[in-house]
Amino acid sequence: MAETLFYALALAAVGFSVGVISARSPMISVLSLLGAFVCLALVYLLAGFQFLAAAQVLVYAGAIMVLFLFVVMLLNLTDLAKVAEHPTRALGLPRVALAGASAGVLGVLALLASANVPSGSADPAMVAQGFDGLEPIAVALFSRYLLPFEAASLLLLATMVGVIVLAKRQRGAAASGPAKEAAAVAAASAAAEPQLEGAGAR
Amino acid sequence: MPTLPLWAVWVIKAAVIYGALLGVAALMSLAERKVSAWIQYRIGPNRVGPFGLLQPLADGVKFIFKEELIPDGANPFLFRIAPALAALPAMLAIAVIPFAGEVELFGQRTNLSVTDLPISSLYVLAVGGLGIYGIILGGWSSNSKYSLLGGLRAAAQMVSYELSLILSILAVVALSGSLDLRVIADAQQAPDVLWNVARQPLAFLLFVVCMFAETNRHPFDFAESEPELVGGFHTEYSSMRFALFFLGEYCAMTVMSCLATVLFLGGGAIPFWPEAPWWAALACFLAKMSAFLFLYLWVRWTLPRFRFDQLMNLGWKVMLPLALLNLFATAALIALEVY
Amino acid sequence: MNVPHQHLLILAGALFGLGCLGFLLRRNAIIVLASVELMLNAANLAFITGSRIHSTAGRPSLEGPIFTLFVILIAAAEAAIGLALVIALYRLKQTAELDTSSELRG
Amino acid sequence: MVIVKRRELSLAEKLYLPEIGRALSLSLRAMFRKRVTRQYPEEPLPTNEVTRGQPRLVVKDDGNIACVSCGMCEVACPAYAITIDGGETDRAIEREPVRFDIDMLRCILCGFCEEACPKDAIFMSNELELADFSRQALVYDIEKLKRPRSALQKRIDYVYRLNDRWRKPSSTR
Amino acid sequence: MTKILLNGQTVEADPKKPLIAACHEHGASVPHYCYHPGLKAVGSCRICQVEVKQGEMPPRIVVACRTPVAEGMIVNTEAGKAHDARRECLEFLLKNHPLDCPICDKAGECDLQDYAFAENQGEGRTVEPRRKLEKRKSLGDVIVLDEERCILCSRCVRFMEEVPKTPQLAVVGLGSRSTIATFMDRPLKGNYQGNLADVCPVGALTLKKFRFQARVWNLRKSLSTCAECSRGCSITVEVLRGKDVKRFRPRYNDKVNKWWMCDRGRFALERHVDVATGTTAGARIAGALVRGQGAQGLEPVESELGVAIAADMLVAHEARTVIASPFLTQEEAEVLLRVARALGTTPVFVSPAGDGLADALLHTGDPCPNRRGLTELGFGAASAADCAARLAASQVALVVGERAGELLAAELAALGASQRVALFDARALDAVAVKLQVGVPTHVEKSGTWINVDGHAGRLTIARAAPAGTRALTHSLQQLDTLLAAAAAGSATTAPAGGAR
Repeated sequence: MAETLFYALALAAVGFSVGVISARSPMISVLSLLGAFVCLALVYLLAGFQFLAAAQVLVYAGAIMVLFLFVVMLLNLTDLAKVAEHPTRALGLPRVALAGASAGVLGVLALLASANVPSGSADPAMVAQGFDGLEPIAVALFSRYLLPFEAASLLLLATMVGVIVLAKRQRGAAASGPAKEAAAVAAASAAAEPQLEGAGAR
Repeated sequence: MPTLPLWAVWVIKAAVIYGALLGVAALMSLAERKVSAWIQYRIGPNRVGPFGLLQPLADGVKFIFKEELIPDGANPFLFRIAPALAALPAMLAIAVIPFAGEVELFGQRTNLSVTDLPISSLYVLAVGGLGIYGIILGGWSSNSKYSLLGGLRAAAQMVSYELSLILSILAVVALSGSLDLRVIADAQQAPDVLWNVARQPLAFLLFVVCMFAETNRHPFDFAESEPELVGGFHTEYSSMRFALFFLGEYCAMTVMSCLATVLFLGGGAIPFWPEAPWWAALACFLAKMSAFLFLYLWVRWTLPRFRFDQLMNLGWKVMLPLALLNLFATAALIALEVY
Repeated sequence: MNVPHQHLLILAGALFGLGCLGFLLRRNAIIVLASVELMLNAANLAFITGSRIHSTAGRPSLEGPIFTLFVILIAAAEAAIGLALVIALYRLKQTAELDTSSELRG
Repeated sequence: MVIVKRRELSLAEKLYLPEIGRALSLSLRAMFRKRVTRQYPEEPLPTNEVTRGQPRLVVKDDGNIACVSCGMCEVACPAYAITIDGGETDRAIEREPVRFDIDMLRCILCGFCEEACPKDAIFMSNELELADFSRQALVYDIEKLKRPRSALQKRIDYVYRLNDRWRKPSSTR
Repeated sequence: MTKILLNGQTVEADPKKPLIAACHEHGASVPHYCYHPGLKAVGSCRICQVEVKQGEMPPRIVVACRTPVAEGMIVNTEAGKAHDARRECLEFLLKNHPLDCPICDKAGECDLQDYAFAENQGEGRTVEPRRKLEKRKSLGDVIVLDEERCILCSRCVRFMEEVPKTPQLAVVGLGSRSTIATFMDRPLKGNYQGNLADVCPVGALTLKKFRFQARVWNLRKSLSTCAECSRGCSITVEVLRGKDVKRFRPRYNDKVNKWWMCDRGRFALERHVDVATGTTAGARIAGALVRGQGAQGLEPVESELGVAIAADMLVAHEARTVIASPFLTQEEAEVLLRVARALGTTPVFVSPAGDGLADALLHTGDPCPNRRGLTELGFGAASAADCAARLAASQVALVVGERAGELLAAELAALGASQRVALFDARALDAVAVKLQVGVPTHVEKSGTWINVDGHAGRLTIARAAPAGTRALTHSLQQLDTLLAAAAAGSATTAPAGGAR
């Protein structure tokens, strides 16, 4: 049952990912990405990572993708005539070749890596219990991983400052209200993430 | 009572809860009109059935028979699916609301909720947050500038207030030490423990404000905002799809009211009656929930709509700092073992 | 769920590869950002798989979930900065095409 | 130019919350006030002699309408709602309308016809309801316009009173 | 001419006319009831009193209609005493005059009403009851008398004596019982009774046919010319609500009819009552009607197409004839003349027999209002028999003008199905030979000119709109002319035109 569901979700995730990179309209692309994320969140859930699944939905679907949609709608990039992107013609050989080579290298790497992975599956008891108990994660986060945690906070602070600077720079010129809001929203939503994890872990 | 297998009990539970949810949503459409009428010295719908109780039915029949229009240039798939996306998350979110404790039903001991999750509060927030996609997509796919603006506003508003909402809940979560709603509710049942509304008044206030913002209700209903945006995201909708948006809105209101009851009013706890039987607790829970639903309507006909920049200012400059402050203060008090 | 680790990794690899392709082939800034997010998620899946591999009964391996959290955090930061840049780019060029921004001064 | 100085808000007002509480209590109290709704079809609107409803033709006690189709109302009507065709009778008053149509869709209930009528034949009734399924049905003919004098008596008395009040004293000549 | 001082202005007055005429001519309004410029003045109503100062005498109040103009007269029509005298007169006239203006048909064009209104004479001071007399006294087929309204101006009596010279009316009775009556209450006779209603200054004499038909202020008046005989009296056509022709009334024309017209012309209204369009015989034609193949009926088409079919018909056949109606205006006749010339024929107009009602005053008995104009243009007059012969001899005939079909109904019906007639008439006609009918406006629906028997021009103006789709006859004939010219040019250069119609 769960296995079948996993394969179905994996297939859906791949399908959505293909949608992400092949959609002509950014709107469809972003929506496909949302679909992929939801599929992945369900995969996490199946794999025994409840907290991560919730965090995935909460952060990605709840905040980041809304932000993406907001920007797409704000810029109204759906005007295909303006985009004028003809994948077959405009990509050019070098680009396709590079992409193919990269994918090939990745494929080889993946094969090499998976050769080292022990075969078999996770302990079903562990899956049922869950891998991401809140308390162990919280303890680890505030003891062993305190430095990365603080570094991440710093990163978010820098992000916030950076986004505000980006948004504020053209204020005197043609900065439109919604655009400014969007940037502010982006900055602040990024800033608020660690609080969620920090407190949720208690 | 005959003994039924566990799965049958679960099916019955789910059916009853979802039926009740839809019933409450339908009644809310009537209550909305009734309360608005009362506040305006009017009577409200009273023609269909006794006291107009069958009005939702009549409305539903009318909606079904209305012509369905899809605007020219709209994205038909997204346009069709958006109302369902708006209604579905709220219905999913109600699954983890603990209406009452363990009860004996058809020979099985079971919790009175569709299901229990150790991270149910996060689940409610995560799934409930998805409801915004219906509004955004409905707004975007209508190919109308009013709808688009409605969708944009909904997106910005949701991102802004989701943070304060989560942070205000986190304070409660920190108090109870669990993300499980049932644990949070049970923690307030003890006779010597105050409800969270007393222990966390600021968090309660913030939660209530965010609750209005999250469900796009007055005074934060910028996504609809009839005077400016005609009908906002649902300007172009008609027939049952239009009704579905409202079903989603009422379901979301119901879920939020349940959440508020669980988080701050101790679920089904009845003061000075700790040994209340489960049906009394359930009734108490429903009463508390109804109070919150009434608050929605009451506020709608009391406060005028904000301006959008005021909304953003309130969200970022007042709500968020207050929520952070409250969280830190709570953490500090817990650390000092005051709680 | 009783799925071999390899299959999870293959899914992660596939998603990463697709994200990589999108990153390299698309020119629309928003789609490029979306591809990056896809790659980050693929990495998350790999972390999770690692956690599954290295957990023993009763003692879960926590590195996976914790790094996943960090990656989500970085993704949020990346999205915020990226979208702010897209908006800045759009203001400047009235387009979200990355090929148009080939100058060093804005 | 007038510069209106805004009042400085007090701290309580700046906090909003007490004011919101006040507003909520206000609307809560409103819920328990007396209802002003009128259940319209069952509970018709109150009318009195001042009510200016649709114009109606007075039927005299002998069963004939008082109208002599002089056309003054037709001329006075600002909405061109009235159409009259005259005809001859054998009675002492030898002229009567063979057709007297008021297009109620055009009628604006202004009462000019009532003022113009030299024969006190048309008065504004207290009837206000106007609903039908076709436009033609709302063009009222003589039969639909006829009302016995008793039905219009209050209005007639009122109009007479009004006229007396505004009439110039004839002794000025 | 005599110089007088009228209201402070020196004006020239005709010494042969009474003073009131000079006053009216120079814009001083003097009310008058018994005085009529076309009748002898008797000075019975006394309402036209004005103040006159002659020589060294103090100013006197005189009746203007009985005072001859004299050199050096100083006339003041608005002097206080004159005004008071008129007011008193008015009050006495109104003493017994019923206040039934809402019922009275004269309301709106009543001299008494106008003056009473101008003088604000709204209420009477008498308390005695008004006299009761007969309200509805028939004076023949045309006129009905309301004795109560009569102010005994005796205009009607004098009219009957002086204009048709058939005195039938008299003032009978004494004092307040005086009324107008005929001898032994015999009905009035003659062709000029309708004028009595016009000359009556109040609503005492009214037309039976117009009684209560319309309020006069609702009638739109257009200048026109009477169509009933070759006298061509100047008239006004009065139309109610843009549709119903309610009245023909004489209009002053010094050269033709003075103030009068005969009853035959006055009551020739029947033709203008039914304006329903259709394809049945007698209905008005909107656009054009084409006779279908075989036994099928008449099929309506656009006016332009009808004229084009007529052109085809006329081009396709050799033996052509053109017959005009005597109601054609000069403008139409000129275009028709061009058409006839293009067709190589000489046009004639139908000249029906007279009605035998000719009299010395106005009616000529000749029912052709434009006989003189058509004759001068070169149209020959053809009797019905002549027309029948012409029609029989032709393969294709063009019959043009209002009432042409009616005047030639028998002749057209007698033609066989092989013959082709294009009829331009206002009303439809069902005859097998008439393959095509094009609608035209009637004389109340068009503008133009008729030349009357004495050579005076009578103007027609549009009193009401023709049925939708009907074009002016001049337009249709112009189009026909153009098409014929084009066909002639075509046949000159290429093959002969072969229209099947």
